[in-house]
Amino acid sequence: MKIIGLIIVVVTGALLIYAAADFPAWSDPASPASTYLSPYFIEKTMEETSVPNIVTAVLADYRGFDTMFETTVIFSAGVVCFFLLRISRREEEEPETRYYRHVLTGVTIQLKEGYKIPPSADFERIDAVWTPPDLIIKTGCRILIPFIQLFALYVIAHGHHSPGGGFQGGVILGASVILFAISHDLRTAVRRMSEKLIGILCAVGVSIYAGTGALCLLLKQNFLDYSALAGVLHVDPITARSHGILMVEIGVGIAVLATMIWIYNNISSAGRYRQGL
Amino acid sequence: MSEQYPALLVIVPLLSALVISVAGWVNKRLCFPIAVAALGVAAWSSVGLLFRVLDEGVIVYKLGGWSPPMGIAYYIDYLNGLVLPVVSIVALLNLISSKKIVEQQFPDKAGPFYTLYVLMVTGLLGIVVTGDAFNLYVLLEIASLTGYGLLAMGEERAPLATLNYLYMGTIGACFYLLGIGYLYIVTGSLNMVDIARLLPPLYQSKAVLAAFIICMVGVWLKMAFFPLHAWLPNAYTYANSASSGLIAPLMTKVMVYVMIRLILTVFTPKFVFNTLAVHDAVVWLAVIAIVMGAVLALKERNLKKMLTYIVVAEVGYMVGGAWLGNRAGLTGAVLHIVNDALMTLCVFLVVGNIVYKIKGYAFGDLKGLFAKMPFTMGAFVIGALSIIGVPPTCGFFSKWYLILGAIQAHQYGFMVALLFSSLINVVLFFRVFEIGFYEPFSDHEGHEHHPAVMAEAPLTMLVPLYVVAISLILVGLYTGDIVNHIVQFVIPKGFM
Amino acid sequence: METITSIRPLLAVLVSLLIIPLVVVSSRSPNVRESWTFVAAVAKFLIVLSMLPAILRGTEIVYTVVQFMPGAAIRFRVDALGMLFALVSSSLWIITSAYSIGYMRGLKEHGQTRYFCFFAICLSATIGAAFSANLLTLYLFYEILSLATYPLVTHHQDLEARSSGRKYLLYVVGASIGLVLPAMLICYNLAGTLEFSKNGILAGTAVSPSLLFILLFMFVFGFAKSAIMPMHSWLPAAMVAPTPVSALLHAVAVVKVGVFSIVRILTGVFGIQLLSSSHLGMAVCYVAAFTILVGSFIALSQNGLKRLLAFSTIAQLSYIVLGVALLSPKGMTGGMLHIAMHAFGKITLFFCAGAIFVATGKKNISEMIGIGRRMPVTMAAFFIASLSIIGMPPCGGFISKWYLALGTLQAHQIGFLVVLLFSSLLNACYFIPITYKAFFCRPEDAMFENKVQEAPAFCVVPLVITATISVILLFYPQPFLRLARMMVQSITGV
Amino acid sequence: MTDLISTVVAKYNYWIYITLMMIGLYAMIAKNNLVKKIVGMNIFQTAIILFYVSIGVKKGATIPILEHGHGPDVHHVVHAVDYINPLPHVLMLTAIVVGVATLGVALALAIRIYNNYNTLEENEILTQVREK
Amino acid sequence: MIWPIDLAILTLVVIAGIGALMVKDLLGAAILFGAYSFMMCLLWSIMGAVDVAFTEASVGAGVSTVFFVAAVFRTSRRTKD
Repeated sequence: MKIIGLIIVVVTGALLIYAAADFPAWSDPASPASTYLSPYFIEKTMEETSVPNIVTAVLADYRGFDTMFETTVIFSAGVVCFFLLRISRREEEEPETRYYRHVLTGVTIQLKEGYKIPPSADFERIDAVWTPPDLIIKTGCRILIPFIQLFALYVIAHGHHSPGGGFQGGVILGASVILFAISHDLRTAVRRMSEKLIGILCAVGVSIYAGTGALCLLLKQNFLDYSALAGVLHVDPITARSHGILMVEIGVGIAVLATMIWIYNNISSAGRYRQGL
Repeated sequence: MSEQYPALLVIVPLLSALVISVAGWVNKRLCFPIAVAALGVAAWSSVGLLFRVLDEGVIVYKLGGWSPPMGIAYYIDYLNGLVLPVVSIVALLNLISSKKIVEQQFPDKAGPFYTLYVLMVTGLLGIVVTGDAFNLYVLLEIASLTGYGLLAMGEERAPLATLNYLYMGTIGACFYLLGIGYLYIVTGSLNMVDIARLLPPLYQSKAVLAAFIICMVGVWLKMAFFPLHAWLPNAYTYANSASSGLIAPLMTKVMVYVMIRLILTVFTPKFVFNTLAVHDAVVWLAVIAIVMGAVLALKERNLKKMLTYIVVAEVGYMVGGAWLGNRAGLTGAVLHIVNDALMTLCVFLVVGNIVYKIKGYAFGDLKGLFAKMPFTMGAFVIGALSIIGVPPTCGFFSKWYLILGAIQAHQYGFMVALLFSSLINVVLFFRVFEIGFYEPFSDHEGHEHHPAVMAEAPLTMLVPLYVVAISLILVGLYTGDIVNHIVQFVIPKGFM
Repeated sequence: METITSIRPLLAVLVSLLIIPLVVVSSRSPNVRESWTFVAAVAKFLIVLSMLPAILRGTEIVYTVVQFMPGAAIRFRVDALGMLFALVSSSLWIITSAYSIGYMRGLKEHGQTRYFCFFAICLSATIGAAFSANLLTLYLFYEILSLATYPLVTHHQDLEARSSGRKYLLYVVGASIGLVLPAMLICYNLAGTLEFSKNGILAGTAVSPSLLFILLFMFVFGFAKSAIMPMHSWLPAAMVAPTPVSALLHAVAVVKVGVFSIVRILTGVFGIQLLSSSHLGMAVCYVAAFTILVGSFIALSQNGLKRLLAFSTIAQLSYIVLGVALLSPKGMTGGMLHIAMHAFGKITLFFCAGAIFVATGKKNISEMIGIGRRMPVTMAAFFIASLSIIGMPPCGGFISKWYLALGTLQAHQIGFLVVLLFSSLLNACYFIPITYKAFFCRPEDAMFENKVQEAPAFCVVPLVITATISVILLFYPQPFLRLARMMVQSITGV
Repeated sequence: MTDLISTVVAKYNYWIYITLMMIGLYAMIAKNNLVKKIVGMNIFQTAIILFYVSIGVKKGATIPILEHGHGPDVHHVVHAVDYINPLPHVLMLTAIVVGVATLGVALALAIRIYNNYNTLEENEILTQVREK
Repeated sequence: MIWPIDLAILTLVVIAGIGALMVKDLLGAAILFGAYSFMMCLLWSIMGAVDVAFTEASVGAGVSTVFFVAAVFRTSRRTKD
């Protein structure tokens, strides 16, 4: 296999190097890529969408259709991970001995099969390998997480004017929840943000994007033509585009946030939703 | 409404997939009807689009209202006008058939299954309908990712087979992306029609040459063209039959479509057949693909795996036909996309029915199947005859055009390969028929009745199967109309 | 020539397909099921018959079902030759249906519904082939016939049936896909059409003689149903089928479709001008003559009655090919006429073999000594039919052989006349002893008691009818002779 | 010689991207461990992203965010040469997302495989498969 | 643009990439991969692709690494190559 790999790599590499000889010089302002389409975007973006961050404008408007599917890609990755890994409650064998922890005292109780604990908020279910979260980490993360989330919201909201946008913000939001799950444990995180909620949020996020597009369609414009929203939002078509971009960015943010958590939950627990990282 | 068909075609399945995924959390029983409705709408719009194309010619739909090449646009011409209904109808039929399979195999995961299913169809439809080279990549990834998910749900070996598919598929998609990058670097455009407009002065450029080769290798990887086919048989064999029934007929065919699209629209036949002039070599590759596919299929003692090797051989048919570089060959290739999708669907639905009832698909499991499942096997016979290429089933006519193209291009090797593969197919399928028909042998000589206990698949699986089986014959009979009204406009004027 | 457009050819093809659902539905009550078969058989015969007057008037009936591409369509054209063949096969279907009932019930065969269904498909395909207007349609029905015959050949579903079925498929389907299909496409590429024409579609094209030679033999060997050596060995193997199948299909429909296809190729695709100018006709003649002699010799050494009949069929089929390939008007008339004459004779022989099997369970000639005392009617019919095959009066076979002999003279090919006569002698050598031993053996050698015990009436009546027809055809060879002459006249102008 | 060096330097990015891509490709083909293959796959993908980003680079230009004031009336005249080509960036955002999605699916598959065979080495898995 | 830094980081990227593939411990590989992604992110921000760099920082160096670590945690660190 190694030899085959080497041959393939050498052949492919040779082809690519051979082709690179015909490329325009690196960072040449006169290359076709820099002179054909991009000037249009650079020069017209502000007029047509009133979004200074050209990348955001192109991403969410000119090529908004790509981005919708990009969100769908991440959504489908989430669904695939769930589909493949999640062990349904019916299949999941309940371990013979279960562990509960009395939250107030920290006493751990072991229950044999058949015994039950009266429903009470004082006890929380834990796993056999459970170790108490480190206090420093736990507290540190608790302090950090709100700031991370605030920053994430800023990134989403300010995507029009600075680097960032729904995707980056969503990832950061998701990362903050993942951080919570790492610093505590997966059970706690899932209790805060249930699987069902995550699953629905994923779909809702993408739906916001696609729904905005479909709304334009209902308003007798082409799909994703945000200028159709002008009538609904009572603004001029150019500002409507800007608002439309914000709407879809929020959708992307929600979808990405939920999907990242979803994938993490499934991968880190191999689909059992206990014993996280 | 009809002017929004191009958008509806992709949006309705997409939104429905989202709704299905929510419904999966609320009420699982809703998932299936929503999926059927969504694909029904998609099928309706695709047929509507085809008729519009027949009336008006090429339809351009600007997404976001931005005119290409700034924005993304859908171009629907005769080629994808023809492929779209095939994709959506094949997906719809298999979906109906998969209901029982899902109930039997993973009842708890019906929600995500249908979500992925509909998303995959969205991706495939999007690939076919788009006119933007990069958009195609994104949709390709949707179709692939969902496909990995669907295929990995199966037997014990399914995840490993799928992971290998994932590696190969990713390399393929990345190669395609890289090729598009090369085109972008020399033309600055991503729109297919626009690239074709900008390319002619650059025909001698090494970068364009490399772009073409890389794109082709990428697409060949995804379609399992012979030396690059290794991922396909295992991935399709070990998957659950609901998924393989969707992916086996469509994925390779859609990639063949992409290849033809690249040849016809992006790089233009002038570049491919006149400037580059490597088509003889590719046709010989196709010959090897066909022969090897047939031979490898002969080796298998397992119905589903045998069929997957036939898929590999059929890919050789289409690649070879497209690269013959003449009208008849290309007609055959385009026609074969349609026919092979239907044929493969037919035989994979049969496998689905068999697995549903018998729980196995090795040759040993098929004994006495004609007595046990006469209706399923009846449809199997039709599908098999079509793959063999017996008139009046549709498989004959695409083979007809392919052989005619081979003769006109003086590619007698390709002709012999096609005939050889037909003959091998006769052997392959009649071997299966024999097992189903004769075995188990009666104990004492003479006219012993086989204990025939009918155990036929449920109606929701039989009806789609028969729709396909009958359509194999109908498509065959209407080949003339399809060619005269659609396929002949696919081929650019001046193409010999 | 005047043509009429009419849907009747299509109806003739479809009528037996349409009853299949009815047969399947009524599989529980055999009497209803068989009556459907009869209805279809009679209806088919009547539809074919209804076209006869028009054909005899010299018109042709045309119907296009679908046009695939220019020059290639599913299209029917009823001409004299097609009519002749259709008339033979549709009339014999009625008789065979009756015989099948007697045979299948007599032996309590399994899967009778399946049997009747595929029988009906076979007949559709046969009529379709007879009426096809172009090579594509012919090929289509040829393939359908091959595949629909497979379940009939392998009806017993045992190991022997399986190996015979394999052989059958290998030869028939393999040759048609491997040889006919490419040959047809090359023709299409050369001529741009596949419609049979009076002068042959390849006539006007500039084709090199070597390619022409290759094409011709791709067709001749590709239509392996005609059992021209070396593509013959499926035919004896296929005799494992139930006897009615052997009778109708392997003496009449299947093999005749093969021969009919070759006749069409010779007359409609190549055309006699081209064949005679390039001397390719002679090449076919030599192959056919070889098959005639070798087939007859092998038949001599056979013990199994059905195998003997199979080799006899192989030889007789080549008479037809030989006659047409001689390219002389009389020879062609004889060849075409032999389609009909041989059909009635051979089917009788097969019916007799089947009747013997039903009544006594014997398959081999060596076990049939003295059987005439037990089954006098059957063996009398057998005698008459064998005379027809040998080509002696008072049977129809005489006429066709007479024309064939005249044809060799007309073509100045005395060598083939010798072949014909010698082969007839061989025919006599293997047929006459059977009858002789059946009736005139010494009482102590007889293997059967001297008590008349015939097969069921459903078996015996059909064979009496066909034997009678064989005799009648000598005195009244119409409409077959007329049809054959019309066909020859339209091709050669003589 | 200087020509060669200048060619090498002028397209240094392209050479590096090819190197990385080949490293990734080699890992995907030749490595035995499934997770290593996935790492290789990611390197492969990022190499392509690097390539695209390199296309976008423009000498003497700044990041593609327009300088602007607030309010509709503040419109500078924008010159295309001043800003880096944004289009490859947009495309690559999508590609990164696709990359992470593929990564997630691949890892999920690897976990499934591990659950079945208790190893991630491909040859060990294949031995187990063959033994069955 | 400061091209020596560019060249230096490009070289580092290659080293990190090779390292991730060579190291005999999957957890180490995951971490090195994170480093690789981060180098990449730096490189892109130098090239002016701020949005891409931002995304790579959050996705490649952030979440992807977490996924890797999680997956390695659920499977095994052992590797032979």
